[in-house]
Amino acid sequence: MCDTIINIVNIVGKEVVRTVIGLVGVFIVVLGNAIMLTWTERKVAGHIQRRIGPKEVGPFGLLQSFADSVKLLGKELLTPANVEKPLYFLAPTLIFVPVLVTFVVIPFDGFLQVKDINTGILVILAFSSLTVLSILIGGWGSDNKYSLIGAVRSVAQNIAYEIPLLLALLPVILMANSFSLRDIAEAQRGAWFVVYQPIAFLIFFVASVAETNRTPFDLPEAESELVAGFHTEYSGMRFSLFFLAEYTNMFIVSAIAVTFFLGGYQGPILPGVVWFFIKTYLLVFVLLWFRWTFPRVRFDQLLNFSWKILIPVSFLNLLVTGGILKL
Amino acid sequence: MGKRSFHLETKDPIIKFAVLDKILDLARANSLWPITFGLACCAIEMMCASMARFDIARFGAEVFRPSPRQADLMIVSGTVTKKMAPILVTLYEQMPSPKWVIAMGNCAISGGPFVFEGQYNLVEGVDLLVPVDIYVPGCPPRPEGLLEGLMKLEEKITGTRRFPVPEPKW
Amino acid sequence: MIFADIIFVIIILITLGGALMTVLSGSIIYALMGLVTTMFGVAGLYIYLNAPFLAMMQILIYVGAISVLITFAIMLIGPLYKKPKEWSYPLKFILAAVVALFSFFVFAKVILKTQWTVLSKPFAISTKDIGRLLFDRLTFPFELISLVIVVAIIGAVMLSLYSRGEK
Amino acid sequence: MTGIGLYNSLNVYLFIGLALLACGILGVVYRRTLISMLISIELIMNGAGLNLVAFNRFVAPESAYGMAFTLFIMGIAAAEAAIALAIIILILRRYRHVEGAKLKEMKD
Amino acid sequence: MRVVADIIKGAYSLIVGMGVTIRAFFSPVVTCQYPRETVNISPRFRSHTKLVGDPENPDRTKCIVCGMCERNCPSHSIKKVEGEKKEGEKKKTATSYILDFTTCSQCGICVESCPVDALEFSDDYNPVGLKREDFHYDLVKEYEKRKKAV
Amino acid sequence: MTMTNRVIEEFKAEFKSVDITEAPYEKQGYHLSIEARTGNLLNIIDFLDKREFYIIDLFCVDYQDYLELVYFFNTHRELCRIKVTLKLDPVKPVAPTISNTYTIARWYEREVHEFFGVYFEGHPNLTYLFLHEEIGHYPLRKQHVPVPDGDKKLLNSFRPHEEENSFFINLGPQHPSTHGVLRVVLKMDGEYLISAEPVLGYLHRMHEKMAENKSYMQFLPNPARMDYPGALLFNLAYVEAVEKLCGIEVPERAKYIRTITCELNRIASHLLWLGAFPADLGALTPFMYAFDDRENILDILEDVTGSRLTYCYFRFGGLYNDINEETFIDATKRFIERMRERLVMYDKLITGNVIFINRVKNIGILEQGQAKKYGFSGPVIRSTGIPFDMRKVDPYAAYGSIDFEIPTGHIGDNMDRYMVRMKEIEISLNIIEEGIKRLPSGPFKTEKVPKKLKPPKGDIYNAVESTRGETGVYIVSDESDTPYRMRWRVPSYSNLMTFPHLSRGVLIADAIATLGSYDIVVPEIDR
Repeated sequence: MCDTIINIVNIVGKEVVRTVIGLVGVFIVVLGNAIMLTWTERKVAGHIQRRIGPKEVGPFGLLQSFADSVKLLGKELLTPANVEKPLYFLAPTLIFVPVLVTFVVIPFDGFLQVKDINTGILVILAFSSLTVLSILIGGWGSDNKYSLIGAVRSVAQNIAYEIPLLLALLPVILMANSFSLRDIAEAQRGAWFVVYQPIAFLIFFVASVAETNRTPFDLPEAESELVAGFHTEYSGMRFSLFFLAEYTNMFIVSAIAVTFFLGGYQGPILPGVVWFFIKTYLLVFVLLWFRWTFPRVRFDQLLNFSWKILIPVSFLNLLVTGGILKL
Repeated sequence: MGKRSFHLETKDPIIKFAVLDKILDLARANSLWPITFGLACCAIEMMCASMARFDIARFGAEVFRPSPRQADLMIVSGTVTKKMAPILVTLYEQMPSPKWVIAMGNCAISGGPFVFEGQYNLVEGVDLLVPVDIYVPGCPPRPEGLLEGLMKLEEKITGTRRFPVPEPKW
Repeated sequence: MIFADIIFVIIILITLGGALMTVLSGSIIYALMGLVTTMFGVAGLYIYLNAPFLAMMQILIYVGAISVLITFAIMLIGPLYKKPKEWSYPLKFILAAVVALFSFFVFAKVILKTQWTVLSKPFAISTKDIGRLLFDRLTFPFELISLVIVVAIIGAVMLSLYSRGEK
Repeated sequence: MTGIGLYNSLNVYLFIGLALLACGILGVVYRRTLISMLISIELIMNGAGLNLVAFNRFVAPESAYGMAFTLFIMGIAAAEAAIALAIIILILRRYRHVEGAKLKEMKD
Repeated sequence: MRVVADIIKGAYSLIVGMGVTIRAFFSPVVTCQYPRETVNISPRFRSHTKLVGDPENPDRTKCIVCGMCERNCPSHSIKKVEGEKKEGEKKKTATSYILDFTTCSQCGICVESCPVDALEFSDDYNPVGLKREDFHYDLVKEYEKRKKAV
Repeated sequence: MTMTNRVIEEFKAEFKSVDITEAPYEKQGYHLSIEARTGNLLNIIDFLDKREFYIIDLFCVDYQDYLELVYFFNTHRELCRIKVTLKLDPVKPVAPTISNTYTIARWYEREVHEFFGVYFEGHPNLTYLFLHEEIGHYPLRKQHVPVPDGDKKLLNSFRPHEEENSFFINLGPQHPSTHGVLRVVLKMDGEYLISAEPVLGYLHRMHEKMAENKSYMQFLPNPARMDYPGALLFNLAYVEAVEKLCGIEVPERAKYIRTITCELNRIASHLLWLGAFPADLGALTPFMYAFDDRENILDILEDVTGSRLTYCYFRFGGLYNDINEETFIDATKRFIERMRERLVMYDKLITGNVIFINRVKNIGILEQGQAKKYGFSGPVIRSTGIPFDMRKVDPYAAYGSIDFEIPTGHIGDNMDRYMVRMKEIEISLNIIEEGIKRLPSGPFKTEKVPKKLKPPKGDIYNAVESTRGETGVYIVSDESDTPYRMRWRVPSYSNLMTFPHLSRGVLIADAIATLGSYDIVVPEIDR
């Protein structure tokens, strides 16, 4: 008996144990971040609109998100009659896979990383496409026209904005000469890449706002047009998974932007992980700030903006970077 | 006055987890997400309650969900006509339980000033359609009335009132 | 390494199960889901073949681009074809199954007959090597492929423009 | 305790690729709508790519030709999907259906 | 060149908008935290009506049971205005005055039409209840309750 | 030569057999009345159409012996209201449709059809607009007339058949962007709208029926419930109509206070719209800012009227109570100052925003030529460049003695509608400032108003410029203390009905922006 356990540990190996512990940590970070962010969002929205925001539930309303999540957990699991059940059930689960996977490769600090994969950024980009797929099948499976339109919008938007997103990351990959996120963060010991690549940073940031479906690019869930967009028919737990994924995605794109352009965990005096979170949350705050300031763009304007401005500019940027580096 | 077709019943569950139930009740009472469902004049006062001056967000109830599937609370703010009644009932049924209803304004409570002999298009009180938990009278009620209704609902869910009672005025 | 074996078998099952789902399911959207499952399975196999870069590209291109594109097309086709009749008459199925099984057995025979010269050298090809190869020896095919893609994009755009104009 | 090392045998990969090919053929022949035919073709492509990488890994471990060509296959597959879908939508607009067997006109 | 100028102009307008919101973010809130503090409500605020006490005889209200308000009410909210003539008094004394607040529209016609100014608007700005019968007020009884409280 | 005389001359020349009579404008609110017959109605309509008359309203009055269709016309250039009447047989009422000339009549005629049972020959789609299935009689007829079977063509039970390339979406009745309980059936092709068809009546509160059951006094709270954001203006329309009908004089002070409070109310209403419009476009913060400013107005008005929203303040011959001079004037002045600063802020936050401009500019263009076909009014017509404002055209209350300009747009798109309303807020501030300066002292109410109003026999049409446009009330009196028939001409109705025209072939996002730019209030449309 004892033998087998030791055997198993041996077989499993240190690496796996480390990964499992890391995954648990990631899970905690994801949940904590989402709870924190929902509270921040409501509080920031409140103060931008000159009101208080959540206040009465817990000190400063800090327990508000807990109350919400407990309530959502305790809600009746309601499945509408006409939905395509397998798709309808699969979508909220599927949207959570990329979220978890992505956290594995993000370097929170020089040593604080679940696993450094040498194709790190590819992992993130590859799995982030699952988000689109899950929105698609969620919208499709809901058997609701608003959901369907939301889903179709989401796909068109994601296809359009994935390209400038990638093209904006490529110059940095060229400069750092690596796909690994830690290498990229390490390469910015001297100066942040945002200094060399301000245009790429702007393009990436705009594209990532679109990728996370935030205002001014929140067309898939445009409230005034499509009720609640692709998750119109979702309730309780399943809805909260979408909710959670949205807020985690916000964190992820900010974390990537920080790692790629703002020096990652680099920073004086304070430990790296603190710097990392400070920078990330500052970017998240800008995302929130955007949301509570701007109106929503129209669908064709959104696509035009990507195809006519972002993609050519990012191509140009890539060309110039490549030329300067190699000549 | 028509006859009520709904009676509020409270069934005790067979197994009870006292602490868990209490936590759940507390969470539910403090995170009442209303559905964006404005009918008439009172809808403006409902909006006022969620705006900067009165800020319903302090109680965590500012998350107005446009989809009934994600809402817990239906604030019936305005006159319910016979043409609207089936839609209101559908929306109520689409909300996942536990769910609550606040009848805001006199129209929602009893038809209000629009009741007269020979009327042909009015539902005289939304409690003839769906079970109502809290009644907030007024034409329209002040936003404070709605906030007070929200607190009364919290009291109804958890059994205790957390907030001070403002001085009554007559 | 029994664990590696178990996971490997699971991946094989995922791959084949996805493939079967693709061809046998009754509606397109499930077929597509099957395809996505298969792609993930194949990506897993690539990892077992020491090609993580390929695995990621597999997911990025097949899942992120192609399957999304196909889903998009299905949605454009719209509610009309939400549940098209996929099962045609059984004779055709039998015919198709015979063709498929026949090709399977022929190739199986070929595989089993051939003596592959398996070299048991450690496989250590990194992303860099692929890149070198692509831009060194295979430059021409690479450019050709890019040309094909550009032509395809232009063609697709032209086709859709044509169909819009017709309306 | 060591495993049987199933993943170290070339034939396993070849058979998986073969199974994908068979499934693909089955789909192409018997599926009715053009889109599902396209999906089946993607299956075949996947099988081919798997074969190439497996040969690369076991037969020629020092080069990267197999992998490079798999990348080419992916590129081709993407181009093919784009074109095919455009055609399918065109067909839909014109004939109001996407069933391959009914497309008689094209043969003329 | 025009495109570039447009982009720059557009970006500038967005930044100006963000400036507005961030200034609001750091400026004080305007919220009145209702159960803990209350808004100053105008003395003219119209809630439901109340009966005014007779300054000569605090035991009775000014109401003389003439029925004007009952007749003039647009939505027939005032029901059962009854009274009796006590000995030694010239006017009738109200014994019951039932107001169905749930149909009231707070128009003030009853207050206006009262010949002896016995009606006034109360300041009860936040009534809530668990059933609709909670708002069938008997204004005479309410008057007595108020008198006791004072 | 005035417009009226010219029309009389031309009319007499063209129609020898039809009488055209001049009406005392001060007493009846219209200049000319024409009694048409089924045979020559269309010719008369043509005559009016050629002279650029727009249709104000179309409705029916049931005189028991006969049904009378009433058409009201006016021009945008000069005030010349013409009442055209058409008597119909009450048993089988049939009239020719005028919807080929005046598009808006399509909906007015449907309304008359379902409330009175009048059939319109040649009407393209004579289905129910307001009522629901259970109602088995014509509600506004004086006697109980059951609806014949097979005549209840309801949109309620309308199951649109799906075509291959299009599908239907029900926008509303519960939808975040329909501002209440409006339902619009959208036929869509992808994201593009093919057509839109409004379905009304989800908030039909029977005001017109109610008026026939209540005395003039008792109807006072109702107008405020029709248009709750601009309650005082509707209140004013009603009160002035009854005052004109009974010949009650209003003291100067009351007139000024009416003007000031109405303008405050107008700003409050525009602020509500100013919040809701960007919210339709996805920006939620301006909503909060606008409501913050609106609260300030509500505080002032609450101190005057006693309510926050549904004011019932004006009385026949004056007001409910006088203003509290010190606090009111002080607070108003402070508000004006604050509002002027805030307008600069709104310019920065909304007007200049590039996303906002791209969303509203050149979207939903209404041409001037459509103004007479649809009879839309208020900021919607001013945005097309026609300076038509009831306050200027036909001054009431104290507007005659206060000078103000009328803002107009250029092309009539959403941006113009937005700019016109923003400008109107500014002008309202000026009017309030001017009104406070001139506020005379004196009584706030005439003493001579009888307790029970029994106006003389006759009819009256009185219009005011409410926040959304021309709001008219038409009262027929039969010497009793209740109106015989009361008809409300509401601006949102005709404004909304341009939506089917504007939404053809546009993106759903644009359609929603257009819907938001109208500033519709559903209870007002449904009545």
